[in-house]
Amino acid sequence: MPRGVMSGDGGLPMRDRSFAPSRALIYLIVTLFAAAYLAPLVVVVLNSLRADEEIAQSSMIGWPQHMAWGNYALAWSGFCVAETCSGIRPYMLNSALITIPATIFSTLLGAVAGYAVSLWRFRGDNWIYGIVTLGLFLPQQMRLLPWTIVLRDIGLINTLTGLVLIHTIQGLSFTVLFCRNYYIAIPHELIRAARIDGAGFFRIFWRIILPLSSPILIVTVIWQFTHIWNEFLYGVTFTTGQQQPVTAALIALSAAVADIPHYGVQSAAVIIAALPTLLIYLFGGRYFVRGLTAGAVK
Amino acid sequence: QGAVKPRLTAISQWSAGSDGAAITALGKKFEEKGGIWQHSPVPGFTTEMMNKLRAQIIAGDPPACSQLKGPEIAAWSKIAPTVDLDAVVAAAGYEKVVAPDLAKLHKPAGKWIALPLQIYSTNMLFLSKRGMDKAKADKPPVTWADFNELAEKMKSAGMAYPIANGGTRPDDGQKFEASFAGISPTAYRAALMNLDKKALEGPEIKAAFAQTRKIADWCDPNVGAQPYATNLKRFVDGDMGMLIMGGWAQGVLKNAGFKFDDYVIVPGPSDNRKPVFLLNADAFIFWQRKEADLQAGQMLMAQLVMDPAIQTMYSQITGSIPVRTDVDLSGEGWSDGQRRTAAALKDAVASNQAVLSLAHNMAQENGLTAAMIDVITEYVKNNKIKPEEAVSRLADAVESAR
Amino acid sequence: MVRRLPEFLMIWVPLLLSAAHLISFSIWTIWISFTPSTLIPVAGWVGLRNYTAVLASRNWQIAFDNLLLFGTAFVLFSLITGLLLAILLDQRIRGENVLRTIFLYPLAVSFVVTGTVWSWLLNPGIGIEKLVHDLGWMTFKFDWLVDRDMAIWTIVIAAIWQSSGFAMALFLAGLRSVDTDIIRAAQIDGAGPIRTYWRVVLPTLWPITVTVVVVQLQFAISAFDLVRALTNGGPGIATQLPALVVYDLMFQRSQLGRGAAAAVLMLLILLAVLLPYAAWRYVRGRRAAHA
Amino acid sequence: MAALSIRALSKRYANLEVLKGIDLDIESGEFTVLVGPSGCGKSTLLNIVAGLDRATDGTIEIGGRVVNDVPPKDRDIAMVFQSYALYPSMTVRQNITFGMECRGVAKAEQEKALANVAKLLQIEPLLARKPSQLSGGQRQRVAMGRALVRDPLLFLFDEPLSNLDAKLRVEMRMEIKRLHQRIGATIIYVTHDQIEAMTMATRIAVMHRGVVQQFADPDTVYRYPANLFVARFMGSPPMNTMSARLEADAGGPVVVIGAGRPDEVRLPLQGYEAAASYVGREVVLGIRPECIAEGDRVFSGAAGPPVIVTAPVELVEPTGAETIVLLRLGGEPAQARISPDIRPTPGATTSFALDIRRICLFDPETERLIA
Amino acid sequence: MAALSIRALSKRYANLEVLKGIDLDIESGEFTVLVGPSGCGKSTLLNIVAGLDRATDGTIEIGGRVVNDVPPKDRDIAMVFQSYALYPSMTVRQNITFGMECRGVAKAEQEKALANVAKLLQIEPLLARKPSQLSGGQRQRVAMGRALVRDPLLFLFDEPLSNLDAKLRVEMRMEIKRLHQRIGATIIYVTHDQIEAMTMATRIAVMHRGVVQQFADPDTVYRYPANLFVARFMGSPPMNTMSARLEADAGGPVVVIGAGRPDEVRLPLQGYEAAASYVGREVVLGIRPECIAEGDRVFSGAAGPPVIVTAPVELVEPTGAETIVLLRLGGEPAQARISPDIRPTPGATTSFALDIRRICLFDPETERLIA
Ligand SMILES: Nc1ncnc2c1ncn2[C@@H]1O[C@H](COP(=O)(O)OP(=O)(O)OP(=O)(O)O)[C@@H](O)[C@H]1O
Ligand SMILES: Nc1ncnc2c1ncn2[C@@H]1O[C@H](COP(=O)(O)OP(=O)(O)OP(=O)(O)O)[C@@H](O)[C@H]1O
Ligand SMILES: [Mg+2]
Ligand SMILES: [Mg+2]
Repeated sequence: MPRGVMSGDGGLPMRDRSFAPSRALIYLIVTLFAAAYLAPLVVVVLNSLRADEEIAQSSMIGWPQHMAWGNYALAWSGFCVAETCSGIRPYMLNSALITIPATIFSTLLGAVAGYAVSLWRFRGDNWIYGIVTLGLFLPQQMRLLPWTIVLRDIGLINTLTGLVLIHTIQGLSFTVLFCRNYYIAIPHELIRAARIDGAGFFRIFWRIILPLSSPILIVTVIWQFTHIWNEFLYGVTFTTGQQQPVTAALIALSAAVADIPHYGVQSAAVIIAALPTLLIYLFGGRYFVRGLTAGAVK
Repeated sequence: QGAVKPRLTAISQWSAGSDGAAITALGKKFEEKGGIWQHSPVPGFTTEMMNKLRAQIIAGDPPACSQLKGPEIAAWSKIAPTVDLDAVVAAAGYEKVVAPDLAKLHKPAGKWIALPLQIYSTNMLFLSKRGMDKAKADKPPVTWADFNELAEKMKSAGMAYPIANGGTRPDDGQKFEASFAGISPTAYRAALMNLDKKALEGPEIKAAFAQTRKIADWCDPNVGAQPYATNLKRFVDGDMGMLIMGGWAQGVLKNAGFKFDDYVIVPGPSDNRKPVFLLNADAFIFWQRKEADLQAGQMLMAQLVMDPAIQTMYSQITGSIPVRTDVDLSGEGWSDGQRRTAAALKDAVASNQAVLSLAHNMAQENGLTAAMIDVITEYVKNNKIKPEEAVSRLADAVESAR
Repeated sequence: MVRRLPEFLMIWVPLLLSAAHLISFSIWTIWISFTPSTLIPVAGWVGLRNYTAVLASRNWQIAFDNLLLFGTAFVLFSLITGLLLAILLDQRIRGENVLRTIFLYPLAVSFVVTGTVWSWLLNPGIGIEKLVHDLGWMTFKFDWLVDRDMAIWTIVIAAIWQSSGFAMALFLAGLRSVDTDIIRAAQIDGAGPIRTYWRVVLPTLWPITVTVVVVQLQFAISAFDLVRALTNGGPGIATQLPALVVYDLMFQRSQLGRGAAAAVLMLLILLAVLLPYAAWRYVRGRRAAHA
Repeated sequence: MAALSIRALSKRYANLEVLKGIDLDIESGEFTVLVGPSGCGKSTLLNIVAGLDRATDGTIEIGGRVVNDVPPKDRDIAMVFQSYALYPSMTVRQNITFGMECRGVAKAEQEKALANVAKLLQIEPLLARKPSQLSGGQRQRVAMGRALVRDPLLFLFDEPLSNLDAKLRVEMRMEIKRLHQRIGATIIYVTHDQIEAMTMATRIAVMHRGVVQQFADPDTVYRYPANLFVARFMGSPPMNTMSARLEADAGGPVVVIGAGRPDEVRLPLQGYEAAASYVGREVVLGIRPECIAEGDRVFSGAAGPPVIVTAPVELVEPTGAETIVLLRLGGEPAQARISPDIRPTPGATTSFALDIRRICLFDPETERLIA
Repeated sequence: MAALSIRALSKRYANLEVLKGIDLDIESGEFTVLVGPSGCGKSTLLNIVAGLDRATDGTIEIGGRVVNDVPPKDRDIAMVFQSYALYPSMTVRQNITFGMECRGVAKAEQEKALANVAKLLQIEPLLARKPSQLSGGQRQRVAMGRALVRDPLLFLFDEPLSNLDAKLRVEMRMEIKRLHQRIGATIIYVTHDQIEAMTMATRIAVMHRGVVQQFADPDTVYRYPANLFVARFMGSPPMNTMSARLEADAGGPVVVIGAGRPDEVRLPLQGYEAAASYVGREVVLGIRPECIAEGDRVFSGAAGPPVIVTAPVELVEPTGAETIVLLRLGGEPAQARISPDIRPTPGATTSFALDIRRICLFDPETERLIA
């Protein structure tokens, strides 16, 4: 079974006292890096609390003089995209409606397929698996038009269902890869024991494999969720008006070239739109790293 | 009206700012007339809008009408059937009041399939009142020499960057097309609209590149790829003095809370002292639909778009001028700038100095335009490229993109 | 072994759909690259004309050079950054969980947002340079974003910021799975921390390094959203990248055929990276099987 | 009735022949132990019997029915794995009842079977725990329980004790043996451990390179190893083997070690009629370490006094319970197990008693047992 | 001179006391084996001696120098790990010379040392290989080589053979022993394997729960285990222990098992003066399985005839080399090791010979050895 590598102690068993000065240096470097990594987030958060004039008068980087909480209200339900002045709220809902089902489907199907490929060898499995994982590398731009034609032919153009379908199928590349790499480490004897017990393909998956899969499912869920949530190209092309995902609304806000920039509202909208994925990383990040370890390095 | 309630599906790129406001107002009018207004603004860039249009056309589900302009109307009309608007245009007597060059673009095969909505000139010169005061200047420049002199004056008056333009691709294109058309509208027409090989390598185009370099040097290099709107506050405050831009900047200025008397708008510099008009017109193309309600909606939309009252309302929001040349701009709600633009158009048409904007995709199809803008923007951003080199690169780009 | 119908459907339908869409989409693109398609796909045959046009265009040449520079620099630096962070975090330091989250969170943010925010920060007029000027150091200059020679480096910076956490996570996992006895043996042998890492620990991280390099390379090759939001290929066309060129040709310039040709060229570049990797994995797998 | 009967079974992986024509007949109630070095194909054989792998050739009959094409669950077998293969996410109770659940056994019946087995194995207090909360021995017991609830025709054990520590292994070994005696099940048991093989089996199958070398009861395997491989594989320390010469002497055949050397050792043989044809030829002599003891040892049940030889001592290893001595017989190295109190000095020469009744002779060419 | 001397050493992890005041003095040239159940702190002790861990309390002297604050590389030690801990990316040659490289030994000298060690361990042909290309035994040898090039004051071995299979383990065991005899190094050796402990050690330290239970030569540990823990831990099968009563009889003290039962067993003791004060009290009697044999066995070196008892047989386990019998002495279970030919019937009653010279008595309260 893949072991949780990130959990306990580790590292060089350094002797604590003799390294005192170099430990100070380590903390210094780490702190500097952390500051650099946090900087963009901090800037956006600060700007989301500053009025536009304030930003224009100084720079993008600065402490808010008056907390402009209004930016959030405006971003959430105020600013206008075309005739609708509903902020990004409805678009958040759309994103959720696309992201949640697509994440669930691609994860579940990927888990079943990864399980089949890794634990139930069948003829040609390596080829199929190889091709599917190559999908990770196929550029998005190449797929836009073919998808258009496919969606037209199956009558799903301009529907959220179509987007869910696209993300499910494309997501399989990732989920199959990671699930397979994870399941490969599960002892085959478990499957054998279950077969002797009389369990079939699905019962083994459902009762034995799935309960063991939480580390990798967390990884795929996090990965799929953030990627689908952040996706923009398909979202804009294949949905219309009030059905568009939140990334489209963000672009509308930031790419409005014919307008004076509203950095404050824009920042607030960025924060709100990124909140779901940020929270997922905040709470799931530790499992993410653990599962990534189990699923990636093979 | 028939039994069906007119309905209109439309896609456009206008989602925010004064453009958004104007299209929204148009929608209100449409609904007042009993229609159902289904507008999908596509956020992002023109490309995204065209992707969407393409996707819908490929899917066999085009919108009843969509934003499209210039030669693209002709190109796109070949890939899907469009609506013949001749009857409704004739009924409105519209043809007489539209500039002929413009009309031609909207009836590529001889029939009206698209309707222009508003007109801009991309080479209007915005002068900051405070900037002018600072430079102790009171006369707007007429020729490029005047312009250059004024810019120098402003610079010595303490403005580090007298010109407030931005750094986007169309912005760079505008710097160049304004220079070129101002130097010689004839050469401009020959080179950029007709792609005449000799004109493409002529002395005028080289002079235009030289002038473009001057303008670029007066712009804030730090603007990067940001739009001119980033600079508007500095422009109004008099930290920057001039802006070469289309009339739409008025809408943006208004939206940002600035007043009409903060700045002056005059036609862009023209070395023969007669106004040069770089025509940029937004338009709607109408796609064939079988549904009765959509067809009714298309007719209603066409009537609205041609209606002087609607055009007035629309232009007053965005800062453009109406397509109809018979609209009276003397009334309330029109700015001096708009009046001057309208007058410039009239003069330019009269002296055959109204040309189509390259930067805003009016002169050539997108592919060719983009190839030319590549050369121009690289030239603007790289002062090591000499004008003669730029000329030959532009000619090469035209050659390979054709 | 898989005999029953529901199993068959659950396994094969998704796998085959996924494989089929990849294969058919690729073939479709290759086909289009030989047609005179412009606005929409049309049949026809123009031979290699689209390819020669793309290869001759300045845009593609710049994009290709940029890809070499960006790809190398980005992969190298994100590798180094990730490794350095992993090594530092491996020193049993306090607050490791918090730090790990900090280094990872950029992964959660969309490239569009990343590009936009970094374009603010790096813009000399409103970002870091302005801040430093306002603080009184007027001669400070940090205008890479608008400097056509340096602009590509701003993309490198933003890309590293966004994805070095991924490298860090993998490296950290690798470091944590190194047998502590080996490190102890090195201590007894008298190796200091630097020698221990350099000679003993790091060489065991090869497989992870290769994985990281491949993942980052594919990111570099297909980098798109980030560049579009950060520089959009500018200043001028100084930061063009193949993915941008493909998108531009296909959708902006209405030259589908050429866009498809560029896409196929991109695929070839990807294959040039992936095939050696696949071969390496194969050889390694064989060797492991024999050991 | 034969519980299991295997005919001409072979298994090939790509170009590797793992099993080469195995024939085995196992009677109902037998405890068959499969031993052999690592990689000889024990697990492969077990997996084929279980139906987890397909044979390349040959037939397998369980309880008189050819099962080559029968899926594992319908073969009426139960299997215990080396790693136990307990389902990590299920409680002990669920682990044990999972098979019944799959077969659709009624709830009440499941409970009854579970209660029986839990009582038998004394794991009642553990039923609600997860495998991760169990010690090694407890896990082993649960794995047994999972097999036992099934009450199958055939139990298959693949090194079930090898993950336990020495003490626990001894205990569990006894327990399994008692269990076998109590429920009279038919068992095939794979192990690396010879003590396990010797003490548990009713019959031992020694495998090597995909071939069954010998299939007989433990005493026969130990006393009359079919060939040199079996002789050297069974027993620890293993049987001493050395080249020797068979000569004819007045009283009968004599085997001579280091013939012609000053310290040659001559051992008279009794009852080795089968070796008659080898007189005057080279043979391989095998003698178990416990048949070489201190000079004053009286071998239990011996008719006459033992043969006494003096030999140089090379190394002495007292293990507490006995002393292992490395000596030289006619120049050939051999190990002896002598009384724990006796510690010959390395380098010196001491006298040893040899139990010549249990000497084995092998053909040096075919390596087969002569007598 | 004491090569290693440990005083009042203790180690605490958070609230877990792993080592509790260890005192050990190891002479130069000794082969000390550390045994004890898993988790008793053996590795911890070794790591502290090596300087890889810090003691919570106490002092460590190596070669007469207090080394508590000396880093591992300056302690003049070498260590062999259970996992061998070979550097995977270096060749065998580099693995062995890495330490010298770190210490800045001249190239020529490195080569000489390497050549010596490689010859000693017969790994010359392997020098260019990577560890992954070596078999288990070869890896073990390389790990030894890495320690040997150092020629340190003290070798530390942490279960160096436990990853090898049984046969190889026996061979390597002998090799290490010979090596020790040849180079006369001071060695501390951790193992789980009692045979290893008994055969290799000059002294054994038995640890339990962070305390050294007994530190003595192997014979003493086996013959006179300091307490019940040691008695039951050493030996396989372990010493039989059972409660008994010490009584005074005409000829001296008598220990009675199952006093008052019809089948009570009375064993007269000779030379157990220390037990005098326990007469009339309960004791724990310990008797090794090899001291219970078949009825006609003559124990080597015994003065008189052995004590013969008849006892019921419960289970018989023939291992080939001997037969292990589970019997009942005065109702208490005990194991006997009898001749391999003899197979008492389970359930029947047979006579056994007892070697009463080696009986141990323990205090039931303190569990310490009385005599
Ligand atoms: N799926 C497979 N493909 C190729 N070779 C295999 C496969 N499974 C096993 N083998 C080979 O078959 C041989 C026999 O393996 P098997 O597991 O039966 O040995 P074993 O006797 O059980 O060994 P051990 O005692 O180590 O468990 C080995 O050489 C092994 O490498
Ligand atoms: N870093 C640590 N933190 C907390 N407890 C520890 C640590 N290292 C070891 N221990 C505990 O100290 C005790 C002794 O461990 P040690 O490794 O010394 O045992 P051992 O005798 O070597 O066992 P084994 O025979 O299994 O190797 C164990 O209970 C272990 O759980
Ligand atoms: Mg096996
Ligand atoms: Mg240990």
